[in-house]
Amino acid sequence: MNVMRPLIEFCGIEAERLHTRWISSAEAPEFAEEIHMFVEKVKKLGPSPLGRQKKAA
Amino acid sequence: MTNSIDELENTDCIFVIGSNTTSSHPIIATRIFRAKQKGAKIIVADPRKIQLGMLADVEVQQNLGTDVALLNGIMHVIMDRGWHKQEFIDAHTEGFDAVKEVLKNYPPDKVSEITGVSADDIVKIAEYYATSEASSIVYCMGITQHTTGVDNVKSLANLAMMTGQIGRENTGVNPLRGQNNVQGACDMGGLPGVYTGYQAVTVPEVQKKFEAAWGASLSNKVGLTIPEMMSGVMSGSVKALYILGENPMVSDPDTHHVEKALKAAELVIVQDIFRTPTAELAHVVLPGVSFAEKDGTFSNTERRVLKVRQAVAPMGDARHDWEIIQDISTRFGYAMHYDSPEAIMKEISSVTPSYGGITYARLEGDGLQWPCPNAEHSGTKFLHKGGAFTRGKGMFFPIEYKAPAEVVDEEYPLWLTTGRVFAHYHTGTMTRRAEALNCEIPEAILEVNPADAGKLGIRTGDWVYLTTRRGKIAVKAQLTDWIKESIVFMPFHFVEANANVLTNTALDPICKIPELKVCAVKLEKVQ
Amino acid sequence: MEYKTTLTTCPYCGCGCGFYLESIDGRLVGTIPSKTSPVNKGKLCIKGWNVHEFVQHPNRLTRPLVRKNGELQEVSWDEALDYTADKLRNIKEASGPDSIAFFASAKVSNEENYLLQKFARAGVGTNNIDHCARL
Amino acid sequence: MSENIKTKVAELLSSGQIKGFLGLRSNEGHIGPYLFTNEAELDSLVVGDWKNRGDSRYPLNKCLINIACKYPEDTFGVLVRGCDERGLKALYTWNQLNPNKVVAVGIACPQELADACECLKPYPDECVDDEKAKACEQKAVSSIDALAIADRFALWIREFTKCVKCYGCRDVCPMCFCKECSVGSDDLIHTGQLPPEMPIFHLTRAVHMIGRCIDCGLCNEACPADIPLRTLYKKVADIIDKEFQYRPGYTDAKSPLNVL
Repeated sequence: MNVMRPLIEFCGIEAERLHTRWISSAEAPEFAEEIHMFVEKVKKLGPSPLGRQKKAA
Repeated sequence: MTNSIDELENTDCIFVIGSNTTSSHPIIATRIFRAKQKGAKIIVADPRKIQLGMLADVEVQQNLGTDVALLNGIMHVIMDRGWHKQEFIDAHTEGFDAVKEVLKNYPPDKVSEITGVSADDIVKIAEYYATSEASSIVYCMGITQHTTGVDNVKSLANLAMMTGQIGRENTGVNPLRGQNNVQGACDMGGLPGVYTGYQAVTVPEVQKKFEAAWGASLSNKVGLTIPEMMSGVMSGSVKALYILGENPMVSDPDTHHVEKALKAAELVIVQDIFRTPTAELAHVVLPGVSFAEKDGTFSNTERRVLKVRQAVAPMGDARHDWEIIQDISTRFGYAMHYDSPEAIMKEISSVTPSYGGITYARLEGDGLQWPCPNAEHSGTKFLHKGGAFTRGKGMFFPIEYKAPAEVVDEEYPLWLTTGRVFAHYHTGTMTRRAEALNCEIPEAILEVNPADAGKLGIRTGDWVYLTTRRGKIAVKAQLTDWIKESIVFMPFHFVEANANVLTNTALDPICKIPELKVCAVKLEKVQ
Repeated sequence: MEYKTTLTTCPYCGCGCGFYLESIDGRLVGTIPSKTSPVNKGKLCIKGWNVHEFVQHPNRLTRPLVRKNGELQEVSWDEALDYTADKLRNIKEASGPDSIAFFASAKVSNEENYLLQKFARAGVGTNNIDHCARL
Repeated sequence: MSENIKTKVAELLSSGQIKGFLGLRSNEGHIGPYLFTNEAELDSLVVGDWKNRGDSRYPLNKCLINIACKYPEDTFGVLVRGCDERGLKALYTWNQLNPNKVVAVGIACPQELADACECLKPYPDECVDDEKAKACEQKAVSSIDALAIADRFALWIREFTKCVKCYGCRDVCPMCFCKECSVGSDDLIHTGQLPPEMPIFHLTRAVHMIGRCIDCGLCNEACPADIPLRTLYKKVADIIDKEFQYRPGYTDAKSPLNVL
């Protein structure tokens, strides 16, 4: 994470768009909650430059 | 190419038409990228969406086979706005008035209807190309492999001459040669009408010169082209074919026809490095060697003669191709006694004015670009300097648009076009034997527009049949909006899904190039 | 032990890129683009980078073949060359020089193309020579 | 400078300490890699200057791996600049070359070449000449760092759009020795597509340069699209240095990511 975030930021993609966390396969609710949280976060960030670029192409 | 590869980097406008440069000539694409970086305008016209289009200032997708209409439309606008160079036309060309007449019939609106390119884009292309200080045209087989191939090239020449974008540095009409030594094969007289350096077999003085040099009496009758040889075999006038390093079973249009001809011939000699589908039909197969096992020269697309040097010994009992030809000739009754490729080059320069100054010693370093008439001449970077054309004045040809030989109808409702992919070369006999290239692109893929695919229930990865009036093949489909509706594209490198089973043998009436870039097909899903 | 780097010219498209072929004891092991080539200046495409792979492929033709009883069979060079020359001579005598046709090649060298058209024109006596410039 | 090298190499060859010396030779109007096996050939030895200083550098370490694979028992000499020496050190830690079988003959880069490369250490630990160029500032990286995020994105996409997927960046790289390569794997990146998936193809390779890239810049020079790959990998190296206080090839230590 500490490597990937500055790297994608260098390439013009917001670091917040990348998220990792270790969750045990036994903790399904935890996993679901984490995903919901990240989806909300990304929604707030708005459309990714990658998507915009693909549309333009 | 009239001009040099390096010059492309410094031009102010590059008009790329019928060339998927990043796939087929990536090292030339380098120069186009750099030109763009330096602020040049890039114009891309191709029926398919291509990578170069992504960085183009104008990108248009003309309908298949409508290049003449598009170019006439561009020239119409140039005339209309007065962007042509009258001084250049007056001083260095003839026949422009007739072209002017024809151009009247190609106003942008009408051209837009034929080509599918918007009138605005036509005007923009005209403006960028004609008004830039130095503009360069880059084209490839997308222009030439049509029944109107010669018309297309002449139209490009018209465009370059009327705007004075030729005969200067960083301008010109620049065909990209698809094969390593296609330029050399032409230069060396591997054509039915000319000896080396384009000296015509029909000119009595030329005939006399070669008769003296070669100690033999020579024919002044223009020979047969490849498609004519094939028909000749079928009609019985041609009995024997000597095929050196070619694979017409995969590369030629309508391969069923080629197969019939090869089977009908009394003698087929194939000299090659692999047992190609063509070799399978031969009576004699002679193992030659690859480029890495021989010394010699290739002439590249910018007329640069470059050294080829032997890196490893021939495999097995394979022999140098020049030795094989020499031995056959001697046994046939016409003795040859060369001791090396260098000795052959000495003879080439003695009978070929444009290669007159070329010797192996002078090819060290950068090689030499012909014309290089004598030992003091340092070679020619660009042709037609200052409007001095080979025939004297540059000749304009009025060209009318003609539809392709085969057009879509109810039975064959889609257009098929063919080309290369970036990891393979020609009939694939070399590239498909390289693991890295096979991993990159292991099989033929048919590109289909999602709209066309949707109507037939075809999804990416499905097997489909493609049928034309000449044959039928099965191939995997890939949906992509890079290809326009009602057109499908496939590469021709793959013998097991051989696009040339389908393609049209219809020829350009003058240069006899087959119309590989357009035919009508039927698409069906394999059930 | 012999390690060689041989500067030569690419056999694929018409650009004419220069590169060094690396070989160890007669076996090709790599391709290195030439930085001093006027065409490619240290760069290559995917085909160029992998050019050494096909050269010594086990499927290469290594012996002359002549069709006997419908099958292509290995023969000596002498037999293959005599067979070819005799057949060509017989066909020329029976049906004239224009009954023989030659495919020159965009893949072989200038010198080899020159010899083939010289054999066609001066040896056999026909201008029936063409190559696949159009394909 | 090349006189000092010639003297040194002649010694090594005549004393039998090395079987051959992998360097650069000027021949037939070109400069290219060459294995010198006897002193008489050394006249044609050069240090890679063509139109500019050091502009004909070649991946000699890569050639050396090819030779060492075939002849692991023999010792070979090799011409090294600062970057090449970093490559050797890193290759030793990855067990790709045996340090006991390699004799490095070092040369320092002139300042103009060091500046062009923005090199942090433009000389090997031991070299035949005394004058050493100064380490350089990393201007290429900081100029991109200074851009707004959207401009950075636009810049890299513009560059990646030109990629012709030659794999030259990998094929020329002295540190790319893996038999199976992620950037060629269809599972990660669709094969057969031009340009390759953006920016996945280039970011995947950048990630694989972590703990590997020794900043020789040969990738940049081999790129037909002139993509500033060196700048991208310099950034990767900066990030790793910050996180792990490690730069490959600058010490004899193994990469923190080296699990071999």
